[in-house]
Amino acid sequence: MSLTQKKLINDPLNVADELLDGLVDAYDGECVKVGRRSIVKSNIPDNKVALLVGGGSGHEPIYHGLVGRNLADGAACGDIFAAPTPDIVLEATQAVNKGNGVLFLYGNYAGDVMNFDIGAEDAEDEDIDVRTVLIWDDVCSAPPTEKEKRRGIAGLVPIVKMAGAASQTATSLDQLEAAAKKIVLQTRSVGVSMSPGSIPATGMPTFNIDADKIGLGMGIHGEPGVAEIPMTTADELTPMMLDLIFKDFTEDPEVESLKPGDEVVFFVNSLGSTTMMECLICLKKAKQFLNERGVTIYDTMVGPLVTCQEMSGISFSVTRLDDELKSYWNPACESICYSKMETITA
Amino acid sequence: MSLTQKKLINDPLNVADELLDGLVDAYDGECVKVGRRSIVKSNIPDNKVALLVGGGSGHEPIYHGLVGRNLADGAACGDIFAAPTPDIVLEATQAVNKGNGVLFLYGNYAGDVMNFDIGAEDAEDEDIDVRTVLIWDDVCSAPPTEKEKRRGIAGLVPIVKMAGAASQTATSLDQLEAAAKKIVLQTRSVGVSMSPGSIPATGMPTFNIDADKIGLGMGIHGEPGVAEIPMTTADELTPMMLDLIFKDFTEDPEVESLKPGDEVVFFVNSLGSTTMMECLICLKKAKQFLNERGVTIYDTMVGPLVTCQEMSGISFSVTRLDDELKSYWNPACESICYSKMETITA
Amino acid sequence: MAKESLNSEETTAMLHLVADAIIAAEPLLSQADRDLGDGDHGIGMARGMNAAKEALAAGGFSTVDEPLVATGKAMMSSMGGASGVVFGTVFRGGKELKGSNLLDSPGLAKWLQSAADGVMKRGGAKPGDKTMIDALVPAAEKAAEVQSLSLPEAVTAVADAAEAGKEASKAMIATMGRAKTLGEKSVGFPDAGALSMTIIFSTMRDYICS
Amino acid sequence: MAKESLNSEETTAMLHLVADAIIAAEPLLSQADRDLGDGDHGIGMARGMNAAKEALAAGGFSTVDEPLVATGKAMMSSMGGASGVVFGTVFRGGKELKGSNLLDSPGLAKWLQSAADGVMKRGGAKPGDKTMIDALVPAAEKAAEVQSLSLPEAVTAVADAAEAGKEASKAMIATMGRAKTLGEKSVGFPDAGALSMTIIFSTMRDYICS
Ligand SMILES: Nc1ncnc2c1ncn2[C@@H]1O[C@H](COP(=O)(O)OP(=O)(O)O)[C@@H](O)[C@H]1O
Ligand SMILES: Nc1ncnc2c1ncn2[C@@H]1O[C@H](COP(=O)(O)OP(=O)(O)O)[C@@H](O)[C@H]1O
Ligand SMILES: [Mg+2]
Ligand SMILES: [Mg+2]
Ligand SMILES: [Mg+2]
Ligand SMILES: [Mg+2]
Repeated sequence: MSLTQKKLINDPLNVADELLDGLVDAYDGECVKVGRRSIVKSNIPDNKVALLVGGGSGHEPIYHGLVGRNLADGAACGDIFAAPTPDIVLEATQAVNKGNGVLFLYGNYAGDVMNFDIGAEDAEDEDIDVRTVLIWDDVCSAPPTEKEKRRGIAGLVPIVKMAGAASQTATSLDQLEAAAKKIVLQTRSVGVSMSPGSIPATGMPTFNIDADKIGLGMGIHGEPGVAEIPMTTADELTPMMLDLIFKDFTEDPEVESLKPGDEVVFFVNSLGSTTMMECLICLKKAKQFLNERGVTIYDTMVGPLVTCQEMSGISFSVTRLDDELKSYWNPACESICYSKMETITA
Repeated sequence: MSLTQKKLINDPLNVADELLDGLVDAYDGECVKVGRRSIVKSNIPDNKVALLVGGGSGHEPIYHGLVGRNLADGAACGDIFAAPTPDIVLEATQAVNKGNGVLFLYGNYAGDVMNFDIGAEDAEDEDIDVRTVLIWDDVCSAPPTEKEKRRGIAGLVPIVKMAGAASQTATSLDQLEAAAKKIVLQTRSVGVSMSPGSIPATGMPTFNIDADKIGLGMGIHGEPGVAEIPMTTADELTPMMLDLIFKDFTEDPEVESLKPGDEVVFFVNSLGSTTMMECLICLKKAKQFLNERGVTIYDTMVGPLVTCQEMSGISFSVTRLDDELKSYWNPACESICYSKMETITA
Repeated sequence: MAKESLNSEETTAMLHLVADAIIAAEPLLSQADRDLGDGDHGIGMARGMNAAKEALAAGGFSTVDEPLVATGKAMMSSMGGASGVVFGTVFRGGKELKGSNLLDSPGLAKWLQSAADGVMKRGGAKPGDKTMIDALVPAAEKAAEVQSLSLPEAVTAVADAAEAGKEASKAMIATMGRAKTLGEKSVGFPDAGALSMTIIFSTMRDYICS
Repeated sequence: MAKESLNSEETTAMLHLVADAIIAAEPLLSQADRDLGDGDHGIGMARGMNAAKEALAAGGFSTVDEPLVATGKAMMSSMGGASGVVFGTVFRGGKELKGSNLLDSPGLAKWLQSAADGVMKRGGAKPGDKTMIDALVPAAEKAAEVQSLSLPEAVTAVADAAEAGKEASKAMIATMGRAKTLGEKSVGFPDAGALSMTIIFSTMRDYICS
């Protein structure tokens, strides 16, 4: 293995634009490119309450890969690891708006918030109704009392999946906003990383970590987490990570503790070069951990859906379901990032 | 970045068994583990003509991740990069057989052929009807006149997708065998690799390649291909790879050339650590190449579905569709490896 | 020969130099962001400054606010990320000088006050959060303090204040932006955006004083 | 003290040593497979030989074919991959000696002929394809040729023939198995399976001649 990842790209400064073109191609007409760097569904029904996602590029298949059937209506895409500009946000907003308003649903990062907020102000100047729900599932990024400081990580995939389903039937922006807030509130994640990805434009790793260490709680750009711990096994690490999620449900006054009988969607995400093999080995231990606590997995997601280039690491995300959230989980969906058939209910 | 990939595993000699357990968990009851190391759907209808896939582990999410709704009925799983033993094949065959026979559909590797053949002989001793269709989509592994020497690579995903759909309606093993052969005949792939994956048990890379080289035509275990070429851009490499696929359709007397008006399923596969970003950038160029030749992409698949641990590299697979093959492509399917909703046809 | 004030042409020339300096510092800025954040700050700033140079080259400015605002708009609409808004807001703060034919010490103070207020309002960060605010706010305060001095004297004091602020940021614990949770591990490194601020001010100083 | 023939207990003891030798050679065999194939040959052989040792330890063998066949079955049902079948078939070739109380030179020849035929029939490879057949077939042919010699003499000749065959495989172009398309680049490296064959025969020789 060579020290620097060999990447199949063209102009390293142009990767975000080229990958977006490729993504539009991958949708075979279902989506189109709009403005500078947005991707939008071609056939959003009139009066649909629209769902807009977005964020920096370089984490493919999110965020822009989450546009699709029963998913997001559009995505505003930034350059590699950079929030989209206000202009891009505005262009995407104009394109997805069908007269009933637009919900912005994206990860809580300073850059994203500032750019989306300006985009929202510009859209409101054009009489487009905009609401924002931030995704802040990373429990390692701040205590539950300071959710406004938390980052959005892999939990955004089940969140957008469910919000996408909710948006199909929502009759008002209020209703979709409330649904999205509820989904976000029930979704918590913990990530770890063993090695960095590299930025295409510089070829440089996004961070450094010792060869014998794991970054516990590390974010998807390598933002340091709660501790650097010695490299360990899947069976040792998995309970440590899940303990942090359980602890957060317990300590957060806004939600109930995870308790026997709870049903969850459980997501094992790879940050890039961590193999599906490893994800599945961790899943085995995680399922055992949840079983022991009486928590049932209603559905499982597994794969490299929220990545940071060739970074290695995994994250677990838990979304606790009630009947309403199940009704958002069950429907089929299709996108480049995540697809499923309708859940078979007994 | 460290030289050796840090892997989240437990006993390095036990990864295949553990990942299979995790995979069964991921299916949330839809599949069960059978015998030593097979995974089988829990509710195969009586008299269904069964579809069995399989092969070595370590390439997740294939092969065993292709068991699912409208996909394979079961998979016989070997250890890392090793075909399953005849016993495992037999156990899987017994479990998926519902009285109407079993089609074995797997990649053409010496080890797989020998083990599956013995398993088939053992199954026939128990009066289970078995047929075998080999997957040999890698056009770089032998000339079209020696297809029996060709390897099976990423093309197996669209092939199993379509064969899985065909198996839902097939009324005889003959019929499914004929459909699978037709799908295989129309599916051709070319792969490249920039850097190796490592074997969990040894931590060693599966092959070596210079830091400034790409292995053109390289197989999914790093089997050398047609040439080592200097590292290049996505836009340079993509046409080289597609030329090899077009050339193969032209030179193979068993199929027609790819010609204007043809419709294809196009699959850009990452071999592991190559990012979705890169896949999409290559897809952009590939679509342009196909457009210029009048070949239409009917549907696109993209992602790390056929991997070799953290190997970097990509492959392109083309399946030419006719109305029959479209009828196999269109239906929804769901598995850990690949899911889609029903294709919307105009 | 030191300049007592800048007309719109000189302001434009100065901003070209600022852009060049930031573009040249790309590896340095990226490294600083790698230490604390996601390593892309230099790339983003270079993208923004290249866009700014294009806007500046288009020219047609009659008053000093125009090249400043054009720079800010170009950054805001090309960069994205935290710094796109933040540095876009800094230069768009030049709109306080609307109609001014000359940029002098009081003008500098006005611009920087508006810049600091704008950034804090937009991003919610305060001094001490280890952001570019820790270079910008001391610079703005110093500019207010020294507005009766000559422009060369004032901008030198401003650049020094920013530099001192950037140095002080080393001891701070990062809480905003990508570096949010590095916490105590962020101590010892300067903030990348603060570093950008100092390059901007020192380039302005060099132009004005030369 | 060299052995003129082996009873079932001695055959079992010899196979234990063969298993140990293969297990010890794991890194060597994996490296050889890395040069030409997917790098797992040593791992697979070690897995098979560990299973074989368990089967051999279970014991209860009355004739010499039984430990051979038990070894073959254990490999076949534990290894998978090409070599699981191939080496499983080699040892299962011992069924030709069904009922024999002693393994002698003619018995060795019979076993190896059956092994070589079985492997070629199963896998379709021929001598010259750069597989373990290039060690096994010369060994089987030599065994037939020297079956009138004493067992120590015969097995020494067989081990030498296998070694020469393995060496000759270096010059061959790989066409089978994982290494299928390495083509001319495979020249210079010995086949991993052929290397395993030579370790098996040389360990047998050392046991029989000691
Ligand atoms: N809320 C904020 N207020 C002021 N400056 C900020 C804020 N958030 C981030 N910054 C500045 O932006 C810099 C990071 O910029 P950059 O790396 O380009 O963006 P990103 O954090 O999106 O990757 C930080 O070093 C900091 O100075
Ligand atoms: N058709 C065949 N006939 C005989 N031996 C074979 C055949 N195919 C492969 N082999 C042997 O198997 C060896 C590879 O074994 P191994 O690495 O364990 O399996 P795999 O190729 O499945 O990874 C080769 O070195 C070769 O000697
Ligand atoms: Mg960034
Ligand atoms: Mg193998
Ligand atoms: Mg940054
Ligand atoms: Mg091998």
